[in-house]
Amino acid sequence: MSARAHKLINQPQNIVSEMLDGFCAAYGDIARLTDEGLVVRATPKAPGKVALVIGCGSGHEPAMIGWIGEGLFDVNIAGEIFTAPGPERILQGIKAADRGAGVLVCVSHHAGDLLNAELALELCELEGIANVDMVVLYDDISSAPKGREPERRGTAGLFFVWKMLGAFCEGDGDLAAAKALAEKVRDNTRSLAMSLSSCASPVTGQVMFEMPEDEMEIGMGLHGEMGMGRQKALSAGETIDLMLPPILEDLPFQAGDEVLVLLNNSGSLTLMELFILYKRVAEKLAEAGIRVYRSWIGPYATTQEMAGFALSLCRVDDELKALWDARANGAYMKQL
Amino acid sequence: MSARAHKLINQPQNIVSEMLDGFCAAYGDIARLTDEGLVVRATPKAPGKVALVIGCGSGHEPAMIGWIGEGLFDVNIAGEIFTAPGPERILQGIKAADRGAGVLVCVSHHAGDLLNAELALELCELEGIANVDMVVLYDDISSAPKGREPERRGTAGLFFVWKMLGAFCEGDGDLAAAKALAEKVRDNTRSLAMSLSSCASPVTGQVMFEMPEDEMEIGMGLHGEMGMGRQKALSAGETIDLMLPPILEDLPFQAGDEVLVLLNNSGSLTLMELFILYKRVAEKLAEAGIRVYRSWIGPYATTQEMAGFALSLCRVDDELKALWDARANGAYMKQL
Amino acid sequence: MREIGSDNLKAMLIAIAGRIADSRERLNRLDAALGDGDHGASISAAFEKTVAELARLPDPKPSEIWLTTARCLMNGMGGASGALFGTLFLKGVAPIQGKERLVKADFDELWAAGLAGVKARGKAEIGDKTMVDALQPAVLAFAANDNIAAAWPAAAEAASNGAESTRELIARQGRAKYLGERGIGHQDPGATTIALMFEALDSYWREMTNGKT
Amino acid sequence: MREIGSDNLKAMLIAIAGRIADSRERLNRLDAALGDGDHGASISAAFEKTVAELARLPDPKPSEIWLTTARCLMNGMGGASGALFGTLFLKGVAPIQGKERLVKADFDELWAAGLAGVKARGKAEIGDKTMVDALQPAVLAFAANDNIAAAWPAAAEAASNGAESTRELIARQGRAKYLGERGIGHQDPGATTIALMFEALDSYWREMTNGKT
Ligand SMILES: Nc1ncnc2c1ncn2[C@@H]1O[C@H](COP(=O)(O)OP(=O)(O)O)[C@@H](O)[C@H]1O
Ligand SMILES: Nc1ncnc2c1ncn2[C@@H]1O[C@H](COP(=O)(O)OP(=O)(O)O)[C@@H](O)[C@H]1O
Ligand SMILES: [Mg+2]
Ligand SMILES: [Mg+2]
Ligand SMILES: [Mg+2]
Ligand SMILES: [Mg+2]
Repeated sequence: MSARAHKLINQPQNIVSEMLDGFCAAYGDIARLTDEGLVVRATPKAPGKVALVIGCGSGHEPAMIGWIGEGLFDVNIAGEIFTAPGPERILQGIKAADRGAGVLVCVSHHAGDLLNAELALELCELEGIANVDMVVLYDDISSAPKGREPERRGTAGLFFVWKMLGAFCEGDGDLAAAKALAEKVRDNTRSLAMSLSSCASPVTGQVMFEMPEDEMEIGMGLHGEMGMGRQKALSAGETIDLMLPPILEDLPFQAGDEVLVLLNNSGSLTLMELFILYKRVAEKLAEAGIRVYRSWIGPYATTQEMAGFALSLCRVDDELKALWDARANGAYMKQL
Repeated sequence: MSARAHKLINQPQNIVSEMLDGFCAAYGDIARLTDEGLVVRATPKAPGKVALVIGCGSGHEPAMIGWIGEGLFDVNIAGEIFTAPGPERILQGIKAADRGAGVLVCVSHHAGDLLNAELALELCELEGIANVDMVVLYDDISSAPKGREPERRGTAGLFFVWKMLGAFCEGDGDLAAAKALAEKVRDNTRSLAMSLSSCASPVTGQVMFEMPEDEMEIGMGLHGEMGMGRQKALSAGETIDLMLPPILEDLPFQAGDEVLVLLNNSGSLTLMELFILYKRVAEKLAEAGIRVYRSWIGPYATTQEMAGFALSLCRVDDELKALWDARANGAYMKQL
Repeated sequence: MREIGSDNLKAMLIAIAGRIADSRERLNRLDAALGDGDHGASISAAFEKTVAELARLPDPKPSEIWLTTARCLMNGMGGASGALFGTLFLKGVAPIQGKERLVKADFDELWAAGLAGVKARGKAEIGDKTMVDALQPAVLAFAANDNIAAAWPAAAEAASNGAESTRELIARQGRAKYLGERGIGHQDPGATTIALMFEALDSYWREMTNGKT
Repeated sequence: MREIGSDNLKAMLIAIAGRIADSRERLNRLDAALGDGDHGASISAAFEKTVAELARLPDPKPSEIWLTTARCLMNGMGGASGALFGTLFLKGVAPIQGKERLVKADFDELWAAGLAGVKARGKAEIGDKTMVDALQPAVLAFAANDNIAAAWPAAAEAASNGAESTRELIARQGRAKYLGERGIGHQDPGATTIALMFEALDSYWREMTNGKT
């Protein structure tokens, strides 16, 4: 059980604002906090390029503040803990991001994120702000069966969309092309998560759900959403052997495919464990004739101190590989 | 209590080798595993430059495998969990690193690291390998009083040495100059750690020490070494107000100084907490008239899933600032 | 009283805000059982904000009062519930646009539009263990009574029964759906808030008309 | 028996390895109380490796046997204890360099050099709750007996008493020092290993000489 009631915070009601202050103070060369509480690039991208905006609940750091920067997002609107920001704040974000070539609002598919983005787009219409669109993104195979992909949740695998869409929007593509690219990456991405522990809410100090010490759950969401059910905790190899096949079957990923791999740390897994898990992933992919182009292992979208991980694969072609390798300079996502 | 007995591993006796396999499989463009089990750069540095070697116990990932790469280390010799590698393996590392301009063996001051490095240098002498030297590094103000600095332990603050020494050794300085630079950074660096929880040994599954849920300990070492004593767990602001003054007094850091700041995550602290802690650090440094040049916040040297952090400051001049900003490309330390 | 002006409308929202504030901890506890434990804190803060914003409007039209409430809920709460409670008011703005005073028929329309908006946005139906379980019966009961004085208590009772009915349901929307059967036995916080809102409106109406007679 | 050849020396190390292997779990438990719980696992693995390496040497000199042991301990164990147990043997190599057979005086020198090496490298003195608390009395007791047959049991007894004495000490070296007073009541694993080594040597010597007479 890794849930930890005592968090190093001050007043619970100030968590998000203090966190944004601290983040922007530490990484002032990359990100800046506006008077409206938006996290924007320290140096805005050149005019005439499509801007990328994302609103999302806090508590998943470094997502998404760590993804503001060159080759990544333009503006992040941080909501309260696990709570999407309201539509007017998203509208502020859209206005702050606009570089004259349209704004794409990215939505990691969860009810709050979607509903507020929809409302924000309605506000744009009311205010006559044109050339704004949104793209709804999802990757978690445990949250709805194959054939009903648009009902799935957005989880760690959107990592691939953020990176490649960010690189794309440093180029000259227009808004429609950016949206199409995001959908292309999304439609080639599949993820599945697991967890060994719960975590505590930093606001209330309460454990989010109970989790026996010798069990694990496959398919848990980014906020502790129930997955496919509990079972006895397994070894690293057994866990991958359980999780990888359904991911491969879902797309399906096939012999000859080239993929990017992400092992996302939900919080308190050790890197040692993630490397050991990765070894098995690499072996199994090699057996299946699937080539790994590049991999990333670390905490990119966390759920507080939850001990778990998500495994995400993204099938790539030459276009996506080039976007993957393009320069990026967010505080927590760097590509030289 | 964040200690977690069930780790996602396979056989405990294979942890380190599986971890190295997985790491090098994931980051093959940056690091390579030799037949001898050394982690070396995928592309060695140019001949005629001083090479940097470090041996250390495993279990602190991403330290030090994540620091192999351009602008950083040449070779890492990973020992068993929390156990320095033996002298013959260090000797292998020295031989593998050598690019004809000498090799500097870096020692983070702990008994095992020091004794084995000493033995390795004795082996070098026996084999007639010249132009090898070692530098002993320490930063933890809690492990010995002012005036007895060489008795102090090496902890997360050596981050600053690794980065700047790595950059220095991409240049044309010789071995003596590299050692002097390492000592310069060391002598301008001070750290203090704290922890809210214990962690479990991945080998035995046993909790390393007991820690009541509502207490914290200031001055805990990288392996859970006892610090200055337990006390009631405090808020973020109170914790910084307790930890920063002794760090500032120790060097001392003074008004007008320019510093780098590291907040190192011991394992399962959330980034949210670290940003909130950082906000207070930044405010207090501003009050003291100390200018922050750059900051880094994240898990760089961990102690499994321990919930704690280290605060490290390094006073910099123009030489060090330039080295800090120099390009680096380790899997877990990137500077564009 | 047949017609309701802006002052009454404002007072109605103040009554709601007061009732919700008094129930803050209860709503948090309900949400702790089914969700993330913040419902009481976030909705009471949003209504407090609403009251403060309304106090700042010099001479608001009914539609402005409803719009201000919508904005304070949407933007103050955030999340799905902010969007949904906001929508409940936002969709009521159009039917009363331009009006100085509201009659029973205006309320019928305003609630109907709000309910339709919430259902369209949240995709929840009766039985899904959400605010809709309290809101839909309340709106129907309100509309079923031609007499506005009878409509408020009928709505309040229907909302309260609806909220209580959620106790035995398995959630199909909102965070509680991830609890599955483990959510049985707990009353939905959003539905409870709807019940509290209609109870507050009923009390307000009763006091006001008592005062008037 | 006055002179000891390579076969005896090898057999002595095999005896040590066997005794340590049998005590693996006990040493782990002692180290779990004072350190990281790996002492039994790591030293038994290193002695197992030593035995395997010695088996591979076709016709080793005594100094080669001692050097092989040193290397297997240093490199197989790692950590401070690997360096220290390795040093105990490494420093014994020089005094017996070139010799085919060892006499009592050679052992005196070899142990004295080992002890001095361990103390110089580890900076531990008697009373610091380390292997030195068993090693130093053992080496002194061994040297104090001119008769080699009496020297082994004397050394074994001294080592054993020394190891037991660590129980009441507060550690000033090694991981146990971070436990401070909490370490009182636990016997030091490294000292225990030294005691086991000398007990194994004593037993071996007794069996061998019994067999001979
Ligand atoms: N799709 C939906 N349709 C209708 N009501 C919903 C929906 N999702 C959530 N709710 C309501 O929102 C309430 C939770 O509100 P709150 O705790 O403020 O939001 P959150 O779950 O984002 O923390 C639930 O009790 C439920 O009544
Ligand atoms: N500086 C030292 N001098 C002498 N012996 C030491 C010293 N440090 C540690 N030891 C010995 O090493 C033993 C611990 O061995 P082991 O558990 O194998 O190493 P580690 O502590 O690295 O896990 C201690 O019981 C002690 O006898
Ligand atoms: Mg919430
Ligand atoms: Mg050890
Ligand atoms: Mg809630
Ligand atoms: Mg040990």
